[in-house]
Amino acid sequence: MPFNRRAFLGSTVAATALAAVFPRVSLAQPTPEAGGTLRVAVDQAVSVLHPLLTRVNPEYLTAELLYSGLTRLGRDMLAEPDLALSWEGNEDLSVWTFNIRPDVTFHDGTPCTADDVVASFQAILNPDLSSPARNNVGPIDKVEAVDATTVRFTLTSPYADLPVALAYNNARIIPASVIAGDFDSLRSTANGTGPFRLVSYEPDRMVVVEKNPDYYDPARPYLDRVELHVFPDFGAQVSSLMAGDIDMISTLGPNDFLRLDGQDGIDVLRSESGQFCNVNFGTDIAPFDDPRVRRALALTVDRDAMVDFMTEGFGTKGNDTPLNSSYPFFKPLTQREQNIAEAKALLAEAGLPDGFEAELVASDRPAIRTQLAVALREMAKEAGITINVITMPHATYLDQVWTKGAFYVGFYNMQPTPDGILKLLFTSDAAWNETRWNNSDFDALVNRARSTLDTAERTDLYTQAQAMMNDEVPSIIPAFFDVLGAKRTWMQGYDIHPRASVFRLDHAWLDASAPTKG
Amino acid sequence: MTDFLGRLLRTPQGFLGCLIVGLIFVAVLGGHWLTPFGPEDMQALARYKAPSAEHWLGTDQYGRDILSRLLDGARSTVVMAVAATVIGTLGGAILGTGSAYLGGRADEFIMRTVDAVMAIPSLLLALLVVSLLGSNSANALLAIAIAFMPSMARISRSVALTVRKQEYVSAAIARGEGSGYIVLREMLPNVIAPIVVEMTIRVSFAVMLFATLSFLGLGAQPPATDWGLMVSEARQYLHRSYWILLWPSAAIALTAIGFNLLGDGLRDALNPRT
Amino acid sequence: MSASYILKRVALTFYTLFVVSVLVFGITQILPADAAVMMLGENATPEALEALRQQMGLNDPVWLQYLHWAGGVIRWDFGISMRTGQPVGPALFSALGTSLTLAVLALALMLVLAVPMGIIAAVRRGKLADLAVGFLSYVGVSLPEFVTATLAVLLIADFWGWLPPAGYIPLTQDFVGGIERLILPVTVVSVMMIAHVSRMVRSELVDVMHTDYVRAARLKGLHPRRVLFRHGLRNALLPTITIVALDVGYLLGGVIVVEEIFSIPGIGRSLMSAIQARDLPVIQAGVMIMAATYSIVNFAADLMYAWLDKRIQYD
Amino acid sequence: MTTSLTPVLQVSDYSLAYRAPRGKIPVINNIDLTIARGEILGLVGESGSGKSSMASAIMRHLPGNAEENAGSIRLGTTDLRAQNERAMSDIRGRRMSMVFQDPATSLNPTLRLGEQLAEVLIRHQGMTTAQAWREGEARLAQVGLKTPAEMMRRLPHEVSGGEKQRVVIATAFACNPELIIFDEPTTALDVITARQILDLFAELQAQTGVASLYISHDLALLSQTANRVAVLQKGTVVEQEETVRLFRAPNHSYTKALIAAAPDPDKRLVQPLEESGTPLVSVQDLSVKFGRKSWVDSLLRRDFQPVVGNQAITLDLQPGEVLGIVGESGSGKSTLAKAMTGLNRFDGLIEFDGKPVRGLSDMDRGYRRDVQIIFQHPDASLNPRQRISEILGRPVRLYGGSGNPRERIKSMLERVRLPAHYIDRFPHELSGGEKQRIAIARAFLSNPRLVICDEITSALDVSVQASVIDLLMELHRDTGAAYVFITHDINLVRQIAHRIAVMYRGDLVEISDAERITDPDRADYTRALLAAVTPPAFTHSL
Repeated sequence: MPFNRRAFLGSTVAATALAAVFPRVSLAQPTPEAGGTLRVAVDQAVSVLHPLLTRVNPEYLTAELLYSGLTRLGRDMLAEPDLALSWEGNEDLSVWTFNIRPDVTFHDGTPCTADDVVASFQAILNPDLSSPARNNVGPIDKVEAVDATTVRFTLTSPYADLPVALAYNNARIIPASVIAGDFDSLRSTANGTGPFRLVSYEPDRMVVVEKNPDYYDPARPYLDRVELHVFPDFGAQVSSLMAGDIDMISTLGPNDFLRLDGQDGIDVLRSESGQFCNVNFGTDIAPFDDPRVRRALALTVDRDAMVDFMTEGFGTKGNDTPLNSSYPFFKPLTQREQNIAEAKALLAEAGLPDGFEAELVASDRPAIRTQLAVALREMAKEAGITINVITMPHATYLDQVWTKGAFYVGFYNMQPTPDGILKLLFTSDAAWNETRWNNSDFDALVNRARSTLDTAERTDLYTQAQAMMNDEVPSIIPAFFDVLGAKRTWMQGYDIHPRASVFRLDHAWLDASAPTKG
Repeated sequence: MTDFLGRLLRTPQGFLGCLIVGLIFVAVLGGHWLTPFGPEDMQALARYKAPSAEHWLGTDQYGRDILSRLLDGARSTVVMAVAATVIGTLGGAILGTGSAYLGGRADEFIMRTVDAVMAIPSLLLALLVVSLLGSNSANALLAIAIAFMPSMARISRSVALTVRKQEYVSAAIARGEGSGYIVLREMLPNVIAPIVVEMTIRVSFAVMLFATLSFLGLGAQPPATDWGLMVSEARQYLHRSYWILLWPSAAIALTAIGFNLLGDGLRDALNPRT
Repeated sequence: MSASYILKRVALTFYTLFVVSVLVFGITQILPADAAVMMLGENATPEALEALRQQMGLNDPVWLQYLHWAGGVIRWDFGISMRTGQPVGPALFSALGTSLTLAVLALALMLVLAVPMGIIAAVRRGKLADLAVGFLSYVGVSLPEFVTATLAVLLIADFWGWLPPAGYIPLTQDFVGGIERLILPVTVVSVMMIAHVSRMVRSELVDVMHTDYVRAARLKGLHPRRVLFRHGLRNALLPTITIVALDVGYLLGGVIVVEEIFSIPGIGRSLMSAIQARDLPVIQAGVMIMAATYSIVNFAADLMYAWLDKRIQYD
Repeated sequence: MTTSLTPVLQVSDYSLAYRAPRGKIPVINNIDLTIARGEILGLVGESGSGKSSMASAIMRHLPGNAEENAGSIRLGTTDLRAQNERAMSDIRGRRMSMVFQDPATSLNPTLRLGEQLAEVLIRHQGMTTAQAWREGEARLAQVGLKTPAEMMRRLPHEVSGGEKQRVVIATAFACNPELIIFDEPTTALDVITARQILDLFAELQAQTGVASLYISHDLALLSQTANRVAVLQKGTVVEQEETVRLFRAPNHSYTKALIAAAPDPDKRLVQPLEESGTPLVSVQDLSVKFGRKSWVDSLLRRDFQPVVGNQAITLDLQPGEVLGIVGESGSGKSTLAKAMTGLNRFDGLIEFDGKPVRGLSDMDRGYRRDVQIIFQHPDASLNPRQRISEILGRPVRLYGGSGNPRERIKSMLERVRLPAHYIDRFPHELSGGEKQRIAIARAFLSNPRLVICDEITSALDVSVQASVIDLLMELHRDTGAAYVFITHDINLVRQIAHRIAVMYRGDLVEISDAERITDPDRADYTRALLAAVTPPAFTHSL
């Protein structure tokens, strides 16, 4: 019944379009006032300016300020229009058509057309550039411009989540001329269609952007200027917020959250999220090639304690699957709890009655990785498992352990879709196949789900997949973190996004009490 | 020897120094048995406890007993620092005395090179070495030892040179003694004393350097009870319960003061100045 | 001052830089990180990596790589940062400027406080003032910067709110704001030097006040003030010049920590993030610059010493 | 009232002691001293006799742990002990001043000589800087400095020791004080310079008629300079007399001993040498040069001139001969000794017992055993961290020889007149003289044929020196070893040497028989040297 599907798509578009105009449906919403400079504290250097190569939140934020994508991700995890006004998929969701806003211009004044979109995606898909987006924007086979304002994506396989996938942080639209010409210039300069224009860029100190007067939405942005201040030290950024030296903290730790909570002039921001820290098994390396061993270890975890130790209570229990209620299509399984007896039994079954010894590698950034390792170490002791924690610099970790190791700690932002996270980490063709679990049944479920539109059916498929993971435990996922942030009360129109890497500062504004106003 | 000890204890620095360092070594040796709790036992229900009858110094973010961790950490921290200093000193002393004994162009070359290495701040040198070898206590120890060598070489050389000029050394040479005897029996006993003084004082630098490395995430790693690491871990809980940070900081400072005092005491005892 | 003396010192300075360059290059060569991976990141394809290695000459023999790099440094070209893809030189030198502001202010503060403290302690030897200075200096040399810094921020910035806790504003941009934010870091970084130098000044002065010529000056009936300042202090401060110059090495180390805690975008922080990210070109250049700063300061100090004390210039 | 009635300085019944951790150490006991205007009182005593403490007491510059009795010290009519520090600082340098032993250390190394002289005038005569400098030049001219204006601008290290001491003296006389204390003003200087300084002192003394307290350990010297002499022993004045009378008829035994101890050239302590044909040692144009060409020199195209320690020295030494070597410091005496014992590289040839020695490599064990050296400072030449047993054990172990080592060491200790139980002591438990005996014992344990004595008595007190010399001569008689005796004390060397070699600036001026050293046909320098020497006291006091 093609009609139905049309209707469905139509409605999504409508809904999302609305959402774009009123980002948060809430009563008593004061009308935004224009002007002022917003000072944002970010916890890492903005090392990479190139929008297709950004890797960490501060870089994502910068790119988001300067560039637009085709779609953007709402707090409800649904796609909203950005450069694309509307979109539509064919019968089997293998071909998608996007309608681009007319008369959008880049910061240098040149118009942004379908050609730029095509060029941008070709660049993203070009392996030589090795853009992180390449693995995240979906199974795109080819991109072509139908006319100046229409782009058609042909996929290698049906993919229902394409509109959301295209909102990926690296999927930014840049001028075809730059791609053809001096592509590397994007490392130090910027030319996008975003709400702000680049003023100055000092990777380790600050990034300054100013309002883009030619932004496609005449109302926004409200701010004249945004400054990103780099604070490598958490204490410092919190103190600065309290001192009123900055207006907003993009990423906050639980303890700092507690410290700021209730301070007058400050709003703490919190959102449940699919962000998690996990313990990966190299399922191809003994003893972790035995599911019983993996499950045994999972059973030693006191998840309530974990939520406490790792998140100070700002989190939710994990069930050894990467999905939780902040994802769509989610249905909870029965929660796994600590059960030492069963763990020991399983070990005995697996031929390790006296437990075993293993080295757990944790990168030193962020500190939460080590905290998980240390906590697990203590819990595993009870089942006779001796864990030696090895901490190493992140660079060394990436170079030597990541996706290769037998037993190590991972840390992930929430992905826009269940498909996103599963395809990123756990399917055989996962971009970062950390566990080498390679379970074909699991792959099949995920692939079926991504080509299914019906919510109930999809939910069911993902639930089966979850069950499979929960049973085989390629990775222990003990807890999910809420994403935390804080802002001065004088900053408005901003709320923290579950995805943690989406900010939407074009909606933010400062009221009259802000020191930088006027 | 006894009269030397007497002189040492008569100087206020010497007395205080001996006292503090003595206490520290009690902790180092007996710490393991003195700990009221397991230094790594976590208690989900007893986190961030203020000092109390049960936990004299309170508990940390995992509900671990801080006093136990301090006592347990004394060994790693102090022993590490001392070891690093000793290794660094030995290396430097060999380099310096050797250079002084060789003299001439060899001496010039060695010392110029040592000067050159000294142009890299010792903290930075340590950082480089650690990031080269990977961050853990053992490597931190090595890093600090290496970072200490140039300056120790300088000092021991100047000491050795003054001794070398002494007439009893000339006498030995004129007597036709072998260089082995001259270096070991005539020079070394007179070189050691001042170097020991310098070494003692350096232990305090080592303690702090360790702490700083751990603070920068390049020294000992969790769940180690290294004091510097305890401080750096505690920083993020500072506003929740300051004592997690306070005690290890105090321990570090006290140790440093102790060795500083002891060193000065030794110096005064060895050459009583007007 | 004899030409040969200056010549010797200049040559020494260059030799120092040479040794440092070899050392640093050596270390960075062995660092466990593949430069190409660092640049392209976890998503790079093997082909892309190999191409980049070729382009960066990572497959050349080490000595050749060294020559390329050293040649670049001499031509004031420090290479491209792997992390940011920006040229290393300009970024580091602006960072150096920041750090120097910090360091120079710290030195100034140190001199203003340490020398008088040392003098008072020496003159009132054994009296309360002496003990007080002694005590303070012991505590001073026994507190690592990160502890002092944490306590300072906790009390002065957070608790009393007298000063901004962190951040940096170029003095040229907003002088008052800039100074406000520099007070804490500068104090923290100078504490240990104050302690050290005041002790040095004290002991030097005590020694000098026991020399024959000071005794002679007293027995000439000179006014005590003249004996102290003209005869005693002058000679006591000469060795202090060298000591301070040597402490600069220590200062540069302290700057690393303080910049990290107070979020000051100086060379120390650039180095830290470079070390964490294995950004080899930045590490190399950063260490070179620090070593250069140190040796230049000591060069200046030696010339100054030789100029003030005519005896020692022919050694 | 005229000052001539009241003495310039009057010390009466004055005692001084220092508080030490282990009780009080008395330094000066009930001393009475008076000096009238124009008078020179000599204060003689050995080290530790308290003569310097006396000076400090008079200048009221005593350490914190000093304890004085009720005795009085008056300068003219002023009771110095009643003065507070501020008042004293007005008196010091104006009414009484002091000349110190070593001009090298008593002048501030970093201040121009002119300033150090002028500051006194500014302080006490209220002159302006300009006036003071002009006056200063005049004063420097007065103390016989050729180019005063230039001197004023010089720094201490730029002028000679003698010139420095002249500046110090000029400063002392600057304010025409009533009293000047001379604390061994010539001991640190070379013989000839010392003589010049003494002449200068006599001259100024005569001109100004200042009252002087002249402290010295050298009786002979005082016999010439002082009007009266006070002999100080362990803080007590044992005898105080008109100089002439004191020397003609000393009463106190200690005084007698001191006079006896002073070396007298006419009392030969060594019996004539029986000629043997072949020399034991013959040194053939031996030269020593220091320093090496640095790259800077070659870069600046400067030809590099090394410092010359010895210039082509040639001399012979008969078996059993005692050869004295005299000359100022820096004349190359010790350099020669070091070369002969392999402590300096050298060019040229040393023939020892027929065997040629061209360098260190030729100095085999045999040579080492036969040629021994004894150094000036016993406390520096004995390793503070070794017991006597090890110090003396080395040569035994090294050169072998019959008998149980420990016994040999003990017997050697007895030979150098030290109790055998010293064997287990550390050097710091011995007195200076005893230490030097140990050093001598160490040298003789290897039955050497040549012993080089490098200034071995100059660090010792007169009486100790005498006994050490006796010991040395006795050993010479017993062993028949030849000596090279290096000293600056010409009276002494004339007593004990067969021949005397005079050295000057690294050159060997001449060698002459000890008896013939005074002959008129000696080289000019030799004659200058002898003229400078103070002849021993009593030849003077007929």
